[in-house]
Amino acid sequence: MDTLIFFPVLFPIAAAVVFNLAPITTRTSRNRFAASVVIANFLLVLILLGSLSLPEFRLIQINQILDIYFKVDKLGMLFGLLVSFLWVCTAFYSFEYMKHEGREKSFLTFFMATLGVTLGIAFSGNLFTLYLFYEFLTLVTFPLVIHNGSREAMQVGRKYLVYSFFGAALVLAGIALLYLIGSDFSFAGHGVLSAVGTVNNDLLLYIYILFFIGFGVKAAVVPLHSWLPSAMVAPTPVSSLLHAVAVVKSGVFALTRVTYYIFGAQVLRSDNSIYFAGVLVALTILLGSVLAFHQDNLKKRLAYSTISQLGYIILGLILLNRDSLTGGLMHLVSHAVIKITLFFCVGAIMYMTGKKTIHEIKGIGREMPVTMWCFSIASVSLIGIPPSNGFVSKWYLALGGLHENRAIFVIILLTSAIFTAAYLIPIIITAFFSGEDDKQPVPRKDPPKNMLVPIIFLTVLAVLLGLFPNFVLDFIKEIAVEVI
Amino acid sequence: MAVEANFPLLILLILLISAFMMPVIKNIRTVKLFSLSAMLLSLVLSVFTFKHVSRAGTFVYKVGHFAAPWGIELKIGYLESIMSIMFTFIAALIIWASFYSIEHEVKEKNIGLYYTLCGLLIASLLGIVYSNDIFNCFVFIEISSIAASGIVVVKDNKENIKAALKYLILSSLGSGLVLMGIAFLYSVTGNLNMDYIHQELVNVKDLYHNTLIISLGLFTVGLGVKSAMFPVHIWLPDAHTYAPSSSSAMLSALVLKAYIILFIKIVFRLYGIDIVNSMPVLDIVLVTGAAGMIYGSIMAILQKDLKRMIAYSSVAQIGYIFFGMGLGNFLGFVAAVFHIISHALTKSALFLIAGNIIHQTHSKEIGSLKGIGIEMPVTMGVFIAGALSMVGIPLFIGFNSKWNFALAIIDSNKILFIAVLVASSVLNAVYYLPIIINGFFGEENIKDKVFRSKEKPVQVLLPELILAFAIVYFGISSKGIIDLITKSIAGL
Amino acid sequence: MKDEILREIGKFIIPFIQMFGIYVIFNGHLSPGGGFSGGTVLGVSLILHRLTEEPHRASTGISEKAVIGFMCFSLMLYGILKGYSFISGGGELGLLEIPLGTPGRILSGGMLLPLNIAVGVIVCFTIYTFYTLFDKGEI
Amino acid sequence: MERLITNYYETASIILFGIGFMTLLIHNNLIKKIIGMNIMDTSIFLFFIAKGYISGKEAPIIKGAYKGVEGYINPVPTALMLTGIVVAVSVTAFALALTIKVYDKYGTIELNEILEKGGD
Amino acid sequence: MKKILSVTLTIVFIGILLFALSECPEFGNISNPANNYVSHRYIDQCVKDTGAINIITGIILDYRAFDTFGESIVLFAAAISVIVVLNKSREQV
Repeated sequence: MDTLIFFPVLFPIAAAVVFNLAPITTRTSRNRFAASVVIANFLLVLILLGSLSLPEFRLIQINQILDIYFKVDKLGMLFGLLVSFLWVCTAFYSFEYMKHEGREKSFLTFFMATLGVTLGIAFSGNLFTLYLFYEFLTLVTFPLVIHNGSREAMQVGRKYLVYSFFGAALVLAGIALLYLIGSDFSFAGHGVLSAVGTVNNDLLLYIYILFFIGFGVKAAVVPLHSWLPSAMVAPTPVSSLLHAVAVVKSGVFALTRVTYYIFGAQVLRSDNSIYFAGVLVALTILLGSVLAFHQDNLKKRLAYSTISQLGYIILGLILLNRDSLTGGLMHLVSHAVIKITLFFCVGAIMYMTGKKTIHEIKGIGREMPVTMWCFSIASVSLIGIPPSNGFVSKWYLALGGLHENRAIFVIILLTSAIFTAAYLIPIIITAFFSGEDDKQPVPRKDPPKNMLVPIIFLTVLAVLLGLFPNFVLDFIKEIAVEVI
Repeated sequence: MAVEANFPLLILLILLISAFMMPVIKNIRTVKLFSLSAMLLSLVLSVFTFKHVSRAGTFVYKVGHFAAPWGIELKIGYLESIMSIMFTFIAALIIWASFYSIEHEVKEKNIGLYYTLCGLLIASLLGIVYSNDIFNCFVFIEISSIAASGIVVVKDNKENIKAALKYLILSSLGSGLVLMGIAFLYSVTGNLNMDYIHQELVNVKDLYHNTLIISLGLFTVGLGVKSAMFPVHIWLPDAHTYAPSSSSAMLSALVLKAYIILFIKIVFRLYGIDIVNSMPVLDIVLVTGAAGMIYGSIMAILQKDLKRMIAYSSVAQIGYIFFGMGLGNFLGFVAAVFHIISHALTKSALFLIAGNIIHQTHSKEIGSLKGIGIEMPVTMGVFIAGALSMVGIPLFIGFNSKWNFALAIIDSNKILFIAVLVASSVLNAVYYLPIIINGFFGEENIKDKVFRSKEKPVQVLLPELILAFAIVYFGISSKGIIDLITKSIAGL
Repeated sequence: MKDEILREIGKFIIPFIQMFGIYVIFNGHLSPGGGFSGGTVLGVSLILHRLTEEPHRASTGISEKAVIGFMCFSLMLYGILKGYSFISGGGELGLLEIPLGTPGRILSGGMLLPLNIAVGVIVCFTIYTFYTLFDKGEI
Repeated sequence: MERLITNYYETASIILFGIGFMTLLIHNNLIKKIIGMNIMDTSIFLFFIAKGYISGKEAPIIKGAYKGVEGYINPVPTALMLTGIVVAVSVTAFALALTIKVYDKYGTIELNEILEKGGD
Repeated sequence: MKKILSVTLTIVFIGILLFALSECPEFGNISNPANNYVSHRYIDQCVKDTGAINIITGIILDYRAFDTFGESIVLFAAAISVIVVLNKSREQV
């Protein structure tokens, strides 16, 4: 039973290898293959959830330090479920979308491999395994980033690699330093170090900063965020997946692991590393929104908004109380759903009309009403107007901030919410109410159902999450109770 | 005395006598098989020696009828036996790989002499590793420096001549310094056998303190020149760039390492780590090593020529090794020895691959390697293994050695040097990964490139594949070898 | 060298030089000298021979094959003899030893004499090789 | 310091070493560099042999009656240096051969000219 | 510039060596550490051990024969390398 935990990680990678070697020629058969793989993987994860006996599995123990060890707890399950579910939607979306990007075979190969690696991050049971898959994530997502192989893409890819390896190297240094203190760093509820007892706080401070920056690279924390917007050269499914779900959320997830499962709340309270982190996070939130405000390219604007939203999540993490953590994780889920919807809509626009920038899409709402409606709903819930799911998470974040009586964070949240409105609403307005008056009936250009269905589905899901958040919320609250 | 005790000397004799026979053999094919079989035989004997050592512990073998301090003796412990296995293994692989590549680089009539020089070189390196007599080590050092220059110059382009001359003059300067150090040591101890010198030193170390410091400094600089320690590495890039690729692999993977092993033996066996730690020498080694790590990587980034880039990366890696030794603590030396092994595996694979690529594409330029991954996938697969190991990705051997270095740094409370480690590994990523990227990705890179069009047949690539396998294997299961190295350093 | 006198004198003294070299080699273990010095003397005699004989005969005596062959063979002999005594001494295998003989006699000192001879041959041909290669670039 | 006077032999050889070292450094001419290399080696040999000298004792060849342990100088450095000399000779020979080849290829043995003509 | 640099380097180097030398045992003194049991045994036992009355030959050919072996290998290596470098008859192939 315990070995079952390894399958969701191994299966997609193996499938990817088989897929790349197997002589599958026709597009439909390729798509069928990929679809079956991701769905099967989703089911595997569901089975794991069903048998939530917290299975563990030690794959290989090289020595006391380098052992690869998998373990499913509630947090990992949440992340794994989210990832594998959104992967399915993206799969169907990309089948249609990738038609005009070409080279679908390599795309699908690395698409599946990335799923496996991300699940590896989700299920990794100790720090080293986490680090291992964190490195691998860089390697497998790199071909997706530079998929269209243009010169610009190559430069962006190099940037992405250097940033990621820099982060990974910092993480490695952090791990090495950790072994000054302890020897076994399997994730444990209230933090391993809190069990170890008191060690000198400066060292802990340095180590935490190392981890924060190291994982923060993937979580696009200012000042190491700039790879994310430029990585928008990737095809839309990739950018939506990587930059709304897999990569950035992996960074956040790893940060959660380190913060609560390695250090633990009270250890971090004892040293003041949180303040350093807090400054960076505040910068991230504000800067992200402000920069997003200036972008004309739709995807870039969404990317910067991602940066600021990630800031919310990390803020929730580092406030170190249950409400804030609940808010952060809730926002992790809702932002994933919302942002992927937004990206899909933008992608649909690009796919149908080839328009990339805001001033081009005047009146497109009349051409692609369904898409734009979904876009509007998603943006509304990202802004956080009740009763959207964005509202729920931000509410909890605000609660957490007040609970810490750091009102400054609440203010930051509000300002950034205003900014969010300021950079999302104009898109909707341009889409619906501007442009030439429509006497003549415009041709309906809503994308084919392969793309449309995931969009609508996700939008509905976002709304549902807003109306009945409790199902997810209780689960997350359990996690929060578990760790603090 | 067990029969296995004779094997180290037997290995030397086998290699040397086979080397003496080669020049009179006419048929080149025979020469090749002959040298390979000699190397394999010595590999087997080394394995037996290792077994014997692990069973009976460190043993001393007197060469001739007279025991030390009058005669010369070999002292074989874990370190020596592991190193001899590594040397013979990698040398056998390199020679095997050179079967297919040497004709393109060396004139036919010189090939026999080339393998002679290879045999002499490996034998002398093993002699340096085995011998417990410092002057005997000096003699072997001289053999190895002549033979090494010989295998550089065997391909006579004007650059080769220049590089070999530079190498020869610098290394004879280095061995001169070593001889000077030996003279000082002899004048204060009256012995040449390392153990006996150590016994004497313990008595006189206060009387002749400065002399000891300066003689250790002479050893450090002399051996540093030969093993391309950072400020005196200037001969290395030329020699490694222009030599035939198999020679470059041998130089970078083995020759540099033997001198470092000798340095370790000098530090531990001849002076004793306590005496050494009471001197400022290791701190200087630490600083130069760190500087070398950074400098080598930066220079490697600036290079256009593939082999030159790999050569500068060797400077950086040698910097790692000296850095580890300079930490001065036990773990540091363990990490250094482990890195000796990992770098030997990785760098020999890289140089052989570079040779294949250069021969197939007729171009040394890194810029012209676009789409190479499509054209020669297997070759580039090995290259990827080597590069990722150099960058220090987990599951490759390079990661383990970086990890050990990190532990050693922590153990010696010189935490700030972790920054150097991080920086240099990021720099490694900067100059290795673009080759792979351009090799495999990028639209204008891989268009009209035919899949496997330039691939060599797989039996040609077999040695490289074995090396790649070793890189991954030791990357996954390095526990046993780390324990062995720990034992070996403890046993010195 | 086109000089007849030199040639004749060379013919005359070269045997003596060689005899002296051989003497030095053979008494290496009794008096100053030994393989290296004696070998050098022999090599010098060969060089002198080449110098004086050069213009008259197309190839002066020793071919490259012969030189390399001599060197390799005597080194092999040296290595095998030495290796035998190393192994028999170090391994304590109880192989038979060469009797040392009475000190001061030519046939004494165990293996010293054959070793000196082998070293002498090596040195002689090495010196000759160096000279010829530096001079003409071929043996 | 007075030890430097009493050890005049070693002192002289070390100064000789310096001379050779400087010759190696400052000269562009390869032959001169090699000469400097040789001077260095020779100085080291002198230095080493001086270690074995004992004032008033004779060379370690037992002619006639054996004079006992105190009767002869220390033979070890001499023996070692015999080896060292041969080594130096071989290195010199190889270096000279390379120099000849350099002259063939570059037409000069001045290092700076070689470097500016240099292949790479 | 280069000259000045090398001169200073050399002087520093000589200085260091002389500094070390100023500590070394006295020249030609019979009680130096160099003249210890090792050399005494050589002088004492050479004839009995090796049968050579020339102690130095005894040392290089019997006590430390391994060095001499290496030495002849150095010669051989040098000869081979010189042949590789210079032999014109190997040029045309």
